[in-house]
Amino acid sequence: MDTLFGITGKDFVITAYDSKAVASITLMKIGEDKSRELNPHTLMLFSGEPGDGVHFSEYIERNIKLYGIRNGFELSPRAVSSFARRELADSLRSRKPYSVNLLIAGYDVKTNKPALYWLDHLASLADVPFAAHGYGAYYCLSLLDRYHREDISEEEGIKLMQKCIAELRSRMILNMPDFVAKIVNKDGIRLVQL
Amino acid sequence: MFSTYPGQVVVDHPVSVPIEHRFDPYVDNGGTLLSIAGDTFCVVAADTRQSEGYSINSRYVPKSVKLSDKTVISMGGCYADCLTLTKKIQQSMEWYHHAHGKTMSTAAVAQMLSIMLYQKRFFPFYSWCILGGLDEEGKGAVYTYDPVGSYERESCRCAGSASSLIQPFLDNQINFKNQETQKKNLTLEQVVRITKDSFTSATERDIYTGDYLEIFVITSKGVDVQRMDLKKD
Amino acid sequence: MEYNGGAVVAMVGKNCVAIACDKRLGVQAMTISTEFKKTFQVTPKTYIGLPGLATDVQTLAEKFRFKVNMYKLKEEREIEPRTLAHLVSSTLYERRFGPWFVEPVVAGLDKENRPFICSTDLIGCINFAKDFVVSGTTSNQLYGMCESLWEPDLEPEELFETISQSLMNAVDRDCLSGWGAEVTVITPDKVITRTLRSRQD
Amino acid sequence: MDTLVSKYANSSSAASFDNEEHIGDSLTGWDAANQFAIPAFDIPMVGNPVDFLRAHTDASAENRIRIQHGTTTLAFKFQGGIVVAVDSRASGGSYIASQTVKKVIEINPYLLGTMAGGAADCQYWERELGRRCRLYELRNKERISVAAASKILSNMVYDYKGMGLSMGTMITGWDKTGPQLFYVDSDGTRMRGERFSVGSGSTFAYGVLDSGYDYNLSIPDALELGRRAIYHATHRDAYSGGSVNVFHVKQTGWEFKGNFDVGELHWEYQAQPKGPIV
Repeated sequence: MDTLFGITGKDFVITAYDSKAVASITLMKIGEDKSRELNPHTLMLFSGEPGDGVHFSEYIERNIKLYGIRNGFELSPRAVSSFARRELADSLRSRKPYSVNLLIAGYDVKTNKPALYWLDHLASLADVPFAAHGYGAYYCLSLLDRYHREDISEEEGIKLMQKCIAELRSRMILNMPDFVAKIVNKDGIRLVQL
Repeated sequence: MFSTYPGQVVVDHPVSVPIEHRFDPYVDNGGTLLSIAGDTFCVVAADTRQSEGYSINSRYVPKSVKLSDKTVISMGGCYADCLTLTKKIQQSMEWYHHAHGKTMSTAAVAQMLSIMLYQKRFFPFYSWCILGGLDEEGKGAVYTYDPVGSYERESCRCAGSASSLIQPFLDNQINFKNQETQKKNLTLEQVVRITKDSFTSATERDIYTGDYLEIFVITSKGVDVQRMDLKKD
Repeated sequence: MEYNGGAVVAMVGKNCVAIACDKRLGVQAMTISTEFKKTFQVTPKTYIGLPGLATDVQTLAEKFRFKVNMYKLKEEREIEPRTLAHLVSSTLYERRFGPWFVEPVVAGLDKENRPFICSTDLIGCINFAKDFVVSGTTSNQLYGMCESLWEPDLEPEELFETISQSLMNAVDRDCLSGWGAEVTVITPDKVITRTLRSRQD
Repeated sequence: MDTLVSKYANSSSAASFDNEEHIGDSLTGWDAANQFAIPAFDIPMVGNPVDFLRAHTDASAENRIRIQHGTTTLAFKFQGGIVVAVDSRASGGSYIASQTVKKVIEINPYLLGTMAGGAADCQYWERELGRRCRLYELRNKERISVAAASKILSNMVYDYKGMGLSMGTMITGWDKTGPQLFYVDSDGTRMRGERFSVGSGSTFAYGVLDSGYDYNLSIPDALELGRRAIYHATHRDAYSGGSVNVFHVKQTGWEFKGNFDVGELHWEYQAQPKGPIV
């Protein structure tokens, strides 16, 4: 089961995902990208049913990009999350629902605020200061409750993320290989070394 | 009936068991009971309706039994199990009396009941028990049980079919939960009034509760019983 | 209903109504958010409460907002609470064989400022009430509390106290609801919304 | 100890009970030690009693016997002994049956047991353990070791494996060898350890516990870590809550360090600064 993390700070969101691609009991690959850039300031992380994540997030990505091209401005993270939620909710009651858990991390360039949205496979949307998907949530949400503040700096955010991953490595029975971390802030999306 | 001890689960001769389709020895006879401990008294109350599914077997079947001048037991759930259990308690208390020349204290009955319930861990009594009484110091004591004998001393507790309706009200009125006022000791009159209020309210919404309310008041003077009408619909 | 948890209650007072909800969003045992509100303003004097499966809560909130806006454009007036109740009912019944997992509560004042409350089940059977309605995972506890604390002709402040005590003590006996509450009291001249500080476990 | 060993090493043969009988005879009259030496349980007269119990405690049963569940408990060793912290909620389904359960069972002044899983199972067997530990003391004129006590518990419940008992407990205490901590459950697992958390909220407690743990913590810091870990678990886990009970196990025995209502604790912690992310 994949693990996703997202933590908001003063003026950024830091996200991380484990880069494992698994088929049945076999580890197929390390270094799989489980995120998509929806627009310059919005990043989507996905986990869940293999295949569904990629297809759903790319479908959302193309539609958000199309909106940007047509209208000449980008959708806010809030609008993106609302659109993604509705698409997922409609698919839930279709013949073949997507089974994906999502985190949408963004930076709203109009209000200059970071935003993080948690979406589960039933399309329940929650606006949260930090979030996790997968078994990792069971170990790290309490840890984040303990140490997270609204005004943490990027440096502290990276430290907090490292703390979460260290906890997973020490407690989860599954092998936890490399995590990939990305930060979203006013300058856009960038990879960071943990 | 055969018993086991560690390492021996099966009797040494084969047991012939008739072909069984489904052994379901339980029925829920409904009803609600509660007990509240005060400073120098204890109140045990229960409605007297006995029902099975949507029909009422009887409008007056008391759920509470006086065990001694200091102890009252109240039980809900499967009435047959409750009867058996009450008898077992009474019998053990009598033996205790003969063996030791004194009446069993409330705390001792409480511990005994826990063991009796646990004795049937693999074939539980389908019963919710609340034991109310006075402790050695004369203070009110309420002991509550789950069907297999885990028990706890509390200040008030409601069990049975309308327990989820009454319990939050007791938290609020007896333990002053979510209130600014500090917890204070209530008088007997206040406790009896709250008891009556909770049952009249519960009777409105729970079909298994109603007919009559029987309130046992345990004080140092002994056990006093009051009856009150509840709705009969 | 049990998947995400949640509770909603509405009460009638003297020329006023109140509606309250808890704020938990959980995934079974795990609490995800404590800022998940389940009551929504529909018109200046009507609220709808939607406890149930969180995804359907959000979808229906959007759907009702759309339908009410269309109604307003077409009729050039605000929707009456009673009309809204029937709109809710027929919307739910449309999905008779694949229902939305939500049990809505409607509370509001009509055009003569008469209080109106009702609840429906998940396929739209309306239950009109003159005193109070409850819904969600905490309904038993709420029935007990409301039945004991509610009385006729409560003034707005008294109504606020009654509904708050009912909700807080009820959710304190339910694992799946709580983590804060929001209470809205609707009177003819104003709507007061307050957030309650309650147990966080 | 020999009597116990012989009894439990070979309890299925009738001969092993002779020792017990003998002790009983040497005393005058009624002897509780003898009378209750072998717990006996009623078994339903059906082909498969295990299935019977399962059918009636299952969530789908018509007349369901709800056995209380749900918990967060933890215990860890540090330089000053052992900290034990637990929540106090008992839930049957999603209904909160009690917010004031005592989940630390005081076996004797030197031994503590925690309670997770079936409340009755833990209470009964740890009480039985307390009785046996007392008998051991009387027979051997010295206190039982934590290792032996936990082994007795483990052996007792292992006899009933597969019959539906549910117990996850930590046995802690201070004996000749110093502070000791054991995890014992109804599957028969028994292990010595440094740091355990058991129950539905245990993962949340581990998160806080692991990140703040250090063997050299001072006593107040260690007690605070235990309390804090339980509080965070009650916040995130629906089936844990009520209040936090904290105990400290020292050379002189255990000491109760207080009961803290989570309802107030939350706002206390909210008002405090969170401290640095180390």
